[in-house]
Amino acid sequence: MTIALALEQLLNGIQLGVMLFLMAAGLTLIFGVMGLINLAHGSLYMVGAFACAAVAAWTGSFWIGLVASLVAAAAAGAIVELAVIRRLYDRDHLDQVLATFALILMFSEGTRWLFGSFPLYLDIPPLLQGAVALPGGTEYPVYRLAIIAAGALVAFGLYMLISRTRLGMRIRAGESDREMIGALGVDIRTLYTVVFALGAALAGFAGAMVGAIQSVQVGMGEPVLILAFVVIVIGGIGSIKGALLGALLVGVTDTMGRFLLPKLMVLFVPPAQAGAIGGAVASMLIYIVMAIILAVKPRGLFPPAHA
Amino acid sequence: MILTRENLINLILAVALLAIPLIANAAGQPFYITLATRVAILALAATGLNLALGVGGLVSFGHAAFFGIGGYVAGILASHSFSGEPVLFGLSGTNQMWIIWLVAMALAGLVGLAIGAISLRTSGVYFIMITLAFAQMVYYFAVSWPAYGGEDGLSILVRNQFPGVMTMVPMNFFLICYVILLVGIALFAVIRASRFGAALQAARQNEVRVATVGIQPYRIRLTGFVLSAMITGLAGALFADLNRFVSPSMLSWHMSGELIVLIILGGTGRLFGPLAGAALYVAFEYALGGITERWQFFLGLILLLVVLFARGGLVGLLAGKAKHG
Amino acid sequence: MMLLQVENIATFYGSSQALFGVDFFMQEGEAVALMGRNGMGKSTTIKSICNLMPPRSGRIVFGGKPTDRQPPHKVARLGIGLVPEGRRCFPNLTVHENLVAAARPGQWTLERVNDLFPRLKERHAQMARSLSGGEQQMLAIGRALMTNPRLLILDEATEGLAPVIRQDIWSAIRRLKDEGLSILVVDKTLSELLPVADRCVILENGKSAWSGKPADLTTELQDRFLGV
Amino acid sequence: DPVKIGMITTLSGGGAGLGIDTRDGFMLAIKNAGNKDITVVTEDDAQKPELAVQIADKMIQSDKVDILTGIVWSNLLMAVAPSAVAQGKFYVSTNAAPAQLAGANCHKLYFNAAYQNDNLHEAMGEYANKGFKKMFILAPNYPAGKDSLTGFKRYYKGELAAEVYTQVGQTDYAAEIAQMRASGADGIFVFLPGGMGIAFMKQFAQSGVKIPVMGPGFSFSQDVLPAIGDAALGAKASGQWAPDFDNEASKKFLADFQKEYNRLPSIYAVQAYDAAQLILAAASKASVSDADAFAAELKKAEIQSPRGNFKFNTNQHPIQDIYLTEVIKKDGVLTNKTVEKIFTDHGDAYAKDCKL
Amino acid sequence: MVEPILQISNLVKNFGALRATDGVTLDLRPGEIHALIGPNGAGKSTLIHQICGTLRQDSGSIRFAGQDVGGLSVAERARLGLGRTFQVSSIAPEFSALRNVMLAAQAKEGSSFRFFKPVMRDQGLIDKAMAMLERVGLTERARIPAAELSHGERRQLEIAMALALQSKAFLLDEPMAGMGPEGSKALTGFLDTLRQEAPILLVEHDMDAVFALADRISVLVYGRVIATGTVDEIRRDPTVRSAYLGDHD
Ligand SMILES: Nc1ncnc2c1ncn2[C@@H]1O[C@H](COP(=O)(O)OP(=O)(O)OP(=O)(O)O)[C@@H](O)[C@H]1O
Ligand SMILES: Nc1ncnc2c1ncn2[C@@H]1O[C@H](COP(=O)(O)OP(=O)(O)OP(=O)(O)O)[C@@H](O)[C@H]1O
Ligand SMILES: [Mg+2]
Ligand SMILES: [Mg+2]
Repeated sequence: MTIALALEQLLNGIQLGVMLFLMAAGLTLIFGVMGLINLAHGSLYMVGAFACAAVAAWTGSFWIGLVASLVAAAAAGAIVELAVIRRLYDRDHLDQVLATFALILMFSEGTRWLFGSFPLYLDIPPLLQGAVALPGGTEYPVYRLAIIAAGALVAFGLYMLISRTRLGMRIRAGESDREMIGALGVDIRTLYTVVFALGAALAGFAGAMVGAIQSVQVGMGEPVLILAFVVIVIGGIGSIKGALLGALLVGVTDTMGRFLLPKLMVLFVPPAQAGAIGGAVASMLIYIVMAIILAVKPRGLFPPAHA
Repeated sequence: MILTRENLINLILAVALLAIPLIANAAGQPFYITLATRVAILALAATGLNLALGVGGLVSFGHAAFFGIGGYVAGILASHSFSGEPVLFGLSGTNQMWIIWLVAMALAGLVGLAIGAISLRTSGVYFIMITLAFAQMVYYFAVSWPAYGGEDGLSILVRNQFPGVMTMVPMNFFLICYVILLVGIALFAVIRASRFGAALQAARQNEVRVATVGIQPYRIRLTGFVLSAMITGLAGALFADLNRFVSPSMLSWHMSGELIVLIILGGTGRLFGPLAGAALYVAFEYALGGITERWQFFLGLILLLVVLFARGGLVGLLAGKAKHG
Repeated sequence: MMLLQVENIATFYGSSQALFGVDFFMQEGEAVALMGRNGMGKSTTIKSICNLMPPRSGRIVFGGKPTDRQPPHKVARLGIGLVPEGRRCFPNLTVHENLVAAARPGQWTLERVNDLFPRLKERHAQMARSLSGGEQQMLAIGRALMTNPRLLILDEATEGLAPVIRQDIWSAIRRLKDEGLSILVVDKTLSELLPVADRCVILENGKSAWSGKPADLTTELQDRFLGV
Repeated sequence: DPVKIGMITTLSGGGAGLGIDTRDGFMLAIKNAGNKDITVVTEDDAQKPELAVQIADKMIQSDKVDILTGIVWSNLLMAVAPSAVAQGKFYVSTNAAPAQLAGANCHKLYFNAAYQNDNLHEAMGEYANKGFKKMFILAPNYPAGKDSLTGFKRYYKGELAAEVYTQVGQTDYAAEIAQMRASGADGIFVFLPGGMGIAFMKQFAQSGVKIPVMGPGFSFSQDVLPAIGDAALGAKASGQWAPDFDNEASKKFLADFQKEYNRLPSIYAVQAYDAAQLILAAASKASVSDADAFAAELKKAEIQSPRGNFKFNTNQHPIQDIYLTEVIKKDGVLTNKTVEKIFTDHGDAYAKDCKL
Repeated sequence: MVEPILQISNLVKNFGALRATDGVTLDLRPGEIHALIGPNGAGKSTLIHQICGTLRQDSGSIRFAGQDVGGLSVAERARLGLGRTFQVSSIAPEFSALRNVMLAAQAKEGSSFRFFKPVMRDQGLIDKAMAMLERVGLTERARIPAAELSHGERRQLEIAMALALQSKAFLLDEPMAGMGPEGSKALTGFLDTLRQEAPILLVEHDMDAVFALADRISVLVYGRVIATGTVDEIRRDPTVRSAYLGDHD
């Protein structure tokens, strides 16, 4: 194992982390700010990916597809908020779990209805194709670097929005006491529709960006959803900073675990089994890390000041 | 017991669950017995969860772990009994249901103790997610552990045995499950009405208050969580025997989600909520699956309508608001 | 000019009725004390005015406009600033953010509120949840003022405040009144409340039972309706 | 005599494409036969073992089917098939073929019309012997994945650069691709079914790593090829069938399928088509109520398979030829081209343990 | 001098840069009502939180009933006999008033780990709780869910719960807050008799009540006790007048 490989893996971990962050950002916004457990966030991610793939196939341009993914996911989010979520803010988490669970079923089946059962094709735009040489001699895909950049931008923008703008303050105020913010003359209902649509758009954006290097298929949002939940819980719910750092921690842990554990296992078990056992432990690793973190810090690493 | 509207509904549910397979048996439609057995077992699993979730307010998104552990206990003990190899430290497998049940409850309880001890340090959404994380650990362990079939699962070649009963006869097995379900529900009722139940409910409503009267909320909750895990584990063992098969999908987060869905569908914290929910869910799944390939869409739609417009679930809809004395 | 008319309203919590016909009015610029024993419906009346707890029958007219069927935020924008029972500051926001979040344009600005309550300025970066009770009360009043209301409603205006601070609050209320702000106020300390009020409205068992000038509120009446 | 067939397959969720091809291929054969005695009931298992069990119970107990078929996934098959055959029903597999049912636990009523899970991997192992000295092999960490690499190693004689197991359902392969780059391997064998394979191929194409990739046929089958896109070009795979097969049965099947469903069939469709043909052939000779006679007829396997040579081994799994295919682009459409034959009349390693 | 039941010495609690209690030393003797007054934000509630254990002190010691309780949990201190009410009412909202008090009575009796006997058939427990509700005048409202009680009634309920614990000392954080004149009068009379059962540390801004009840008064300003004395001493103290009382009386 060379230093260059280790560094490349570290970069891979960071990149995976940023990818998770793109997904987690919208989730933590909705989840932390509006106090809503949205299991259907993965579906919005899927909507984004499908919209991007379909429009890109139709127009031949990934970029138009990307815009379409934002629009489609935001629209889907707004509709869902108006029709369903709006009635759930005053309910406990349970009803939210059930309703958004139901939405997953509807979104998955609805998407299949529209797009058929086979995965769609979505490719990286020519601008971001290929690999560049990194210092140290290895090559690294341009697109993955682009994802890192996009994640950083989203993180910064969201952080500013929530902590610095009056909109952000009102959103947070509504989180702790919806009735009161309404009694002060703020139209919290519309505000929440906007926030939900924004969170959905972020999910759609993530779906489109990540969809280009994964499989655009029904159900694609579910594995990411669980990981995104892990991320925001480790980071501290509602904290953008926490989501970013949590995502990086999960990304690096997962990548390094997959890479190193099988090698480590060789020391303990016969090499024939080392790969499988190492792989098994690696697949549980982030959950183990999460359990340890929450056992020590029950509100995550960076609990927002209010939680 | 006074015949309130809720009690009446409960009675009807209990009788209906018994009547359907009896009629099906007479009409030579054994499949409905299987379906009713499935309802009974899922209702038992959800009753377990209802203790933690409905009474204690502990929204566990990881109860599939206990369900699956129960299932694997049944599968593993049965397979060892079949092959004759010892399980651990020279202990042999068994195909006796009641031993399997005890082991399943004990193991689910132990794992529940470990998971609960850590998870209950957190609360709210963090609790939901940490229980999910533990269940995922168990899930991935089962998927990649080769000894008992991994992802492919483990078949139980012959249904396990119960003294004096031919368990392969669907009606007999149903009756076993039905009796256990009723015992489980009765236990739930007794616990909820007891001092412990009062403390558990109070801890849900106001943790600080409970502590300031001198009750440790953590211990109360942990006990509730372990009891809950044991009941769900028992249901898992029965489920494995019903399907004569266990696989990691019993441990998946979908399963945890479904258990929660059953409870809300029936009415959170209600005595017969899990049964009502399980009956409704299985009926939907079965009926819709026969009508259209898009059944999952319509299942989602129905669930959605229930949350939005039938607050308090089926029992709540029929019986009105819950009373807390 | 008539500012607020509450006409025979009945309000329910679910199926249990809390108001059985509350009836009173306020003129622009008036300070009205809403009084009554515990549980007689003062807070419920206030929630009904703000449409947080819409009345099932009867009518409320504010500034010439009926408030029924309006969402609370629209009612608030008609010019009602609420200081609720229990204060209900946004615990996860700083003092500064609490004020800014509520702000609507008008003569009340951050500076003026800070002048009114210098304590808030000292604590501007502190999370509201960790403020002491009195500090929270000031924040709740300041927050309501930031919406630049025509009518300020204070439910339990000085509950839990130290005597010195209470005097501050009362003098602040008096100043606001002198500036022409209309005020509807609930408070337990009659000796401090009555001097501020132009008129009193007394509720009993969810009904308006008496109204009139503070001077006319005899000890006999006080004993009968307020148990003093 | 009437024959009632219960088809349990995946028609909803992420894996629905495979189930739909299975159903369509099967029904094509049924329709072509025009046999009024055969009825088929189809239900969706949503890729959940518990649901598959429930449906199987219903089909056996209520619909009173004689034969079950259609399951795509090994884990669902393991949930359904052993108990179905124990209840005296036939099971004819259209795809899933776990080793557990091919060896000592084989059963008189269990037939597999597709292959044995290891076959295609074995073929790639054999192929890799020619020209690849150091292979990097990769599969998900679950039984089928382990069987896959075991099958590959059973025939591959060269050196292994690494043997890596990934998480089931993994979507990001950067870490594995980095290891491939650093491993010094001259060939890569991956077994990543469904979305995992799509994600891997796309990411591999972007990585700048230039090592030839190969895998079992279904990694580059018609259901996933369009989604992978040009990233799949040149990939080598093993298969029992490809759309360019030059036999009459294959040409007819291809034409019929495209006419009926307006798309290219995948290998799943072929396997299901053959399963239906087998059942039809047996049903024309024997009554399904006479299990022994019907099993004997099935085992004779007199069908015109698009695959060409097809017969059953002692363990009632196929003996067939296995070919090397390559992904090419023809008329703007990605498809597989047959390159050469790897195995002739290939059975499987487990048949010797089967006591039938 | 009698041995104090509660002895606090040099208690310090910092919130970041803010020192909320700054070396507080205080005691509570059998049979007395010790009132703790001070401006808003002086640290009174913080002090109560430390005594009952919801906040951990940074330094200093808390002795209760002859034992150092500084390291015990909230529940353990409650079981030793520290009863408290909250500044903002804290009850189990779905339970009726009766069941709230029964919870306290059950905790007092010890085991909450009884799984079988239904509480609502436990006449002994019900009687005990009803007796407490009667003492605070909530008999009529016993079966009403606590969420539906008015503000003042909830305060009464809190006191009933503290009573049911048969505490050896009471920590009451503004029990008069939100009570009307009538309620205050009744509560004042009630606390007057309660001191015989157990001494009371009373945080209160209602000066009429404080002056009527207190045996001793301590004044907390900026986390420090600036004066301790009898009602008359405190009333006359000029620093107390300017820091807290204003021109009250
Ligand atoms: N959330 C609620 N649900 C049901 N009933 C309620 C609720 N809040 C108040 N009530 C009932 O409504 C009636 C009026 O209560 P309200 O709070 O308006 O009284 P109040 O005059 O403000 O009393 P206080 O002086 O104690 O604050 C009371 O009988 C009370 O029990
Ligand atoms: N968690 C906390 N973090 C930061 N500061 C805090 C925290 N809790 C309390 N404070 C501050 O400590 C000081 C003392 O607060 P405390 O609540 O003890 O006052 P109090 O004497 O009870 O006042 P009141 O009579 O108004 O209730 C206040 O200035 C408050 O802002
Ligand atoms: Mg009130
Ligand atoms: Mg205080």
